[in-house]
Amino acid sequence: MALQKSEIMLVVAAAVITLLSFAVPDWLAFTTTLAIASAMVVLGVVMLMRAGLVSFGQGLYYCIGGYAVGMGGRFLGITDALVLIGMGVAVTVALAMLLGLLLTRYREIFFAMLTLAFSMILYGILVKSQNLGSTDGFGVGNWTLLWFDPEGGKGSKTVLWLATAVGLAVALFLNRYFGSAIGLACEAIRENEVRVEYMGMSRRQILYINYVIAAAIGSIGGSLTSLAAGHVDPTMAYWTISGEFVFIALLGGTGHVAASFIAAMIFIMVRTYAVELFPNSWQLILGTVLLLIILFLPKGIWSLFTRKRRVAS
Amino acid sequence: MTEILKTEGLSRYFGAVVAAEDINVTITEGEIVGVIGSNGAGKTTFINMVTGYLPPSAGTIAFDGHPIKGLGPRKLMRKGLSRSFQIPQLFLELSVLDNLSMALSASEHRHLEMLRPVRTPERIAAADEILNQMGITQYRDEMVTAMPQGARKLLDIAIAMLANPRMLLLDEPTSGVSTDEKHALMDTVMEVVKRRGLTVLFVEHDMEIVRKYVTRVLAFASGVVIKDGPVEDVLADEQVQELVTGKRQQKPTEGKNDTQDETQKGGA
Amino acid sequence: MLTVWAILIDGLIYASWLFLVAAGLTVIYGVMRILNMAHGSLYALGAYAAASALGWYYNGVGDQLWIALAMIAACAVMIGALAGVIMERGVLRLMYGRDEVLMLIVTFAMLLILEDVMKLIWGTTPYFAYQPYAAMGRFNIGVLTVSGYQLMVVGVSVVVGLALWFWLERTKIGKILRSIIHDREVSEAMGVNVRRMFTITFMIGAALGAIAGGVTAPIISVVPGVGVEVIVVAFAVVVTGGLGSITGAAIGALIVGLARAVSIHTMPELELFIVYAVMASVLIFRPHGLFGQAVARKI
Amino acid sequence: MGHPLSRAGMRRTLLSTATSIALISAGVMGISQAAHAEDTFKVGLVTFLSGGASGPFGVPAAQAAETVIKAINAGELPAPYDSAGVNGLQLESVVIDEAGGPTKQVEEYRNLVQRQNVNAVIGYISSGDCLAVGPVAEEMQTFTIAFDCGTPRLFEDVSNPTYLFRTGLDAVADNVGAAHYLNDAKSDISRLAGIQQNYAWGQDSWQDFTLSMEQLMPDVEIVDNQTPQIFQGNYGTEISALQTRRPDIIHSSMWGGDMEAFVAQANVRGLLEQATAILTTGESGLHRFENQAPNGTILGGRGPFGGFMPENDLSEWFSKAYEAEHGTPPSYPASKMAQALLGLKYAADNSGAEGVPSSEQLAAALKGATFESVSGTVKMALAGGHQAMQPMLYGEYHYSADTGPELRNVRAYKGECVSPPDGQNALEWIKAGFPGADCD
Repeated sequence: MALQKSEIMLVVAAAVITLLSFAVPDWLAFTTTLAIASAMVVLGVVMLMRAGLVSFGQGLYYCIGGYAVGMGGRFLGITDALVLIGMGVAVTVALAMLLGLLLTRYREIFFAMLTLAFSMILYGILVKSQNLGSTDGFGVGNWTLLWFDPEGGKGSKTVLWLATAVGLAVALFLNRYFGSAIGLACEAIRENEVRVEYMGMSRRQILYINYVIAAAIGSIGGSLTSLAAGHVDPTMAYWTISGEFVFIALLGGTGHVAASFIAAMIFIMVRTYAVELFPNSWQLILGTVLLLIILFLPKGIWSLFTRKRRVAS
Repeated sequence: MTEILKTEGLSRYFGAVVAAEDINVTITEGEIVGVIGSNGAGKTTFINMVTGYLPPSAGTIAFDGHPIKGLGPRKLMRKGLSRSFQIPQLFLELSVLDNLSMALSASEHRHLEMLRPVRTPERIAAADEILNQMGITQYRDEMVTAMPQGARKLLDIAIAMLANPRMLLLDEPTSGVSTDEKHALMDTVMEVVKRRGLTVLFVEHDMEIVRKYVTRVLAFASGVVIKDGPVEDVLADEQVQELVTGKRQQKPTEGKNDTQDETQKGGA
Repeated sequence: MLTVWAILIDGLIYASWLFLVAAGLTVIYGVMRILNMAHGSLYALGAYAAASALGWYYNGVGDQLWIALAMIAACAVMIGALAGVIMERGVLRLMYGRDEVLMLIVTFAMLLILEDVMKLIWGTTPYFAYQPYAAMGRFNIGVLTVSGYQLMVVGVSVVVGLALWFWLERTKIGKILRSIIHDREVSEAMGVNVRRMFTITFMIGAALGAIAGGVTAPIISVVPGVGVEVIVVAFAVVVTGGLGSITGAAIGALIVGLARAVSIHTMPELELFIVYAVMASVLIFRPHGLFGQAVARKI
Repeated sequence: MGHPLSRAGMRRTLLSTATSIALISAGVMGISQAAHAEDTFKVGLVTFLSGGASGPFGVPAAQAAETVIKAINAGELPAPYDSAGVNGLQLESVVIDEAGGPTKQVEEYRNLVQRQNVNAVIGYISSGDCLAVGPVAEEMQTFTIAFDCGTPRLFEDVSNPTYLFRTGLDAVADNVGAAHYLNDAKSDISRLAGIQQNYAWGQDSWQDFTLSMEQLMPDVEIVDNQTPQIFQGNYGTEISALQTRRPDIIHSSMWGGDMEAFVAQANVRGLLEQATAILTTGESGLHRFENQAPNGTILGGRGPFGGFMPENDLSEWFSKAYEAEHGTPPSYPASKMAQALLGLKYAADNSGAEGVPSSEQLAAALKGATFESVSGTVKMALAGGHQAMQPMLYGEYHYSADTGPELRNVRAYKGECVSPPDGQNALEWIKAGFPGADCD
């Protein structure tokens, strides 16, 4: 399979981030890492959105991914980042396979509310878990990457490289996925479920697979966040965090995988500067930006790129 | 000549309303059957029951000798029973090519593939072929929203055919199409049907078209099959005559009828 | 036995409050198909307005209970309706026809904006207008005491419920609204001014949210963020009951209220997720909530 | 002392919001021109400016910072802080909202240090934020003072700190102190209940408190503990549940608006006639409890802060200056912020540095130090010299029209009485019966 054009662009972008990581200040490396990590959760939200479903509970898997890293290090003594991420994915997939059985029956607001309910139930359980630090959460221990011990176990550069590599893999996969039969089938379900069944496809099967993959990717995002931030807490499962992911997904739009990464970076930067410049009214700014985007760019910022291309051609 | 579809005592009630009652129909492989009747006579209800969209209240359905009652649309498609819709059921925001590629991937049982692009060269070729046969090649890369109603009808039928069915049920293939285009459309469709050797059952209001294409007619009234037989016999029947002429008089109020009501939101 | 009585009384009191909060949400959804996340902010607006008015009144102007109660109602209705008009005319109107879920995000954005606007107006110091609550005293029911004010909230909730029922079932506007609920396109085709109806509905829904806040203001301390805490619970209630149904909101509120009271009296640890557990279990068996109706796709 | 809703109060709120915005924008403007100016010392202040913790804690702390920083720069503080600036440098501040959760705070912390180039960070009310930021402070080698958060796990997680300090007490001291106070002042109680916000602070507080009670008053029966959600506001059901259990003492670690709402509701419902409440953070409502809390309600202030401040030059100056600027006497979070800033000034003045002191110099100066503050003399005697050891005080709320709100029957417990000896796990120390505690 030859690389498509957008795949080459993704690889180039990843290479550029890796190269720039040697030049940029530490805070920017950290911010970029967080952006990549949340972009992955957002991609999960985007996957569901393409199928016409909005999840207000993707924080559930984000949180599981984060806690898997924290608990794997703390209670099982596992230090390898990839193994920790893998553990999170395993737990997530198991849970998503169970919840997916139920959730694929729901649409629209009911899907949104049920996903929200499940993530809030996890939140409640974690808040009640005093040995996991309750709402305070706990620190993530030092970790290693493939037997080598990056910068004394913390290193923000290493985690950026890791996030870039994992992010690239996920982006390449999803780029293919969105153009594949099942990726298109998801869009078809959003458009017309009756026809999907009358084509001989099972919408529940398609939605189920899509949901489980979206969950797994969300979990990876959570794992990377906790590796970078060095701390996990139940807020990760709180509904406002899930709302943030939906926010970013809308900001980017569902047009292209790259849109989620760009949108996550923009979101984090806008928030950072709004918090800094207007500490008393940053929510106002965020809300206004969101409204303007919905009003003028209903398909997200990615439509800026496609619009330009259309004009050019 | 083998029986392909057989219904016995097929009925459907919506509360106290009788939508279809005691329908006994046997269709043989290779037949082209027309279904006539005024709006609300139970034609669409019949098709919806046969293709698994509406569970029947009573009766049995057999396809190819096997009972199929209780199976959903998806399983029936897989068995070779396909249909089109009065209001085309299409993916409006996808391109025509994507609509067709999707249908092809499903008919190949490959709709769960994740890494291969859905538009393989083989599928593009197959899609081009059917577009060509249907005469709607010019819309290939457009979104469905850009197509006129007649072309959408053809695309809807094309998708139904891509499932490689043995039997095809067409629900009012010419409704919503201008009188001039009706014949051209049906010519195109029946050409493809013949080439593929399909058994066809179609609902039609235009008696000229019925006469032109079918060998046998089922006449519905008030949820019951009042006449079933060769086209000339049925159309000559007094009761049917009344129905046909009566229906002609009714035409201006068509939009308010309950069958219409039941179907008008399909494309939304 | 004492606990059972306490559970029933507490459950009823909490349910009335929940119904007050949820009623506006469900009215707006029923007519406009908008799940208004900013409903919590309207609640907070009502609470702030009532609290500042009461603060002004009790700070030397007077101390008549009935005037205070009238002020709560007036302030809440005014600020709610005003905010409702601004939100509907200023923002929502530009977005009609968009996806239901997108409208959810639009109202989420309004929530963010309103949170900060309220902070700029009222600051962050807690506002506390306990006087009416204190003035209405308490009743002893056996060993239990119930505050008079909370009994009044039960009454207000019943009155609001009946008024809504009357409005929707017995008035001309109500009939028009029901026709919109039934089929928007047909009503539009028949000459109903749907946009005007939307404005009216949103104003009333918003005023209901503000009334809930105003009535609650004397019980709680009004601080930034009160609205955000309320919204998810209100959502859970209306989804449990069936979106868009007033009866559903009432029954949903009762179920959630009682379930919560049972949990607090017997297993306080479960209180945090009891609401979600109730909602999830109802949805598992009734995918559209208790009084919600599935809309079958027509082909 | 008017009602907070009076028009003057409103104007003041608007005014202070405006000034803090002005202050902040001034700070921001400063970035470009003075990013590396050698005559300023830049401190990042992190405190809640939005959400439920902003009113009772975040904003009073930010206002206290405003007052104290102004005075430091003008050299208007009483001795020994009467020199202008810190180590002769003008103090410049960047204020950041603490809302948004630990991950975001880690991000903001990095931004402060690396992008804004602050020389030190003071902040953090939420324990979760402290726990997340603590290790990062060590990693980034930046002098950081946690001014309010109370988790005893802070210096367990950061077990060998160099740059991280806490100039207040942890929550263990609150609850050990509360148990001592009950033992001394309310020896006749027999039934104890609690109500805590449902999160780490509430859970830990209740655990520390009940364990201490088991040691000090083993005969008291624990009849109930309610755990309403944080910011719930309406506690009707919880109050009935408590009433049906008939306690005579109700312990609560609830804070801010939640605490005040609970007190007012419980008072109206008669619960506070039945039982006396002991509120570990009650001091923040001292000036707001009029007609809401019955006389005799026991309040704590998380140490010698707010209304528990001892009389000395610094506390007198601070109370006056704060009230003059912000219209109400300082509550404990304000005092704690003032104390953190004084700690910073002490460290800078004694760093022996030429120009801007480095984080290492500041840390070396503050480690194990003894400095004067609004709460009296602070000894950095815990966590290897990184955490303050201070006395814990409780007293009864009394209001009369003549005197206004005041604290009576105040009892102070020495730091050595309420905090475990350095290096010892708090829970084990309590369970073992407070070995080594000096409570005379």
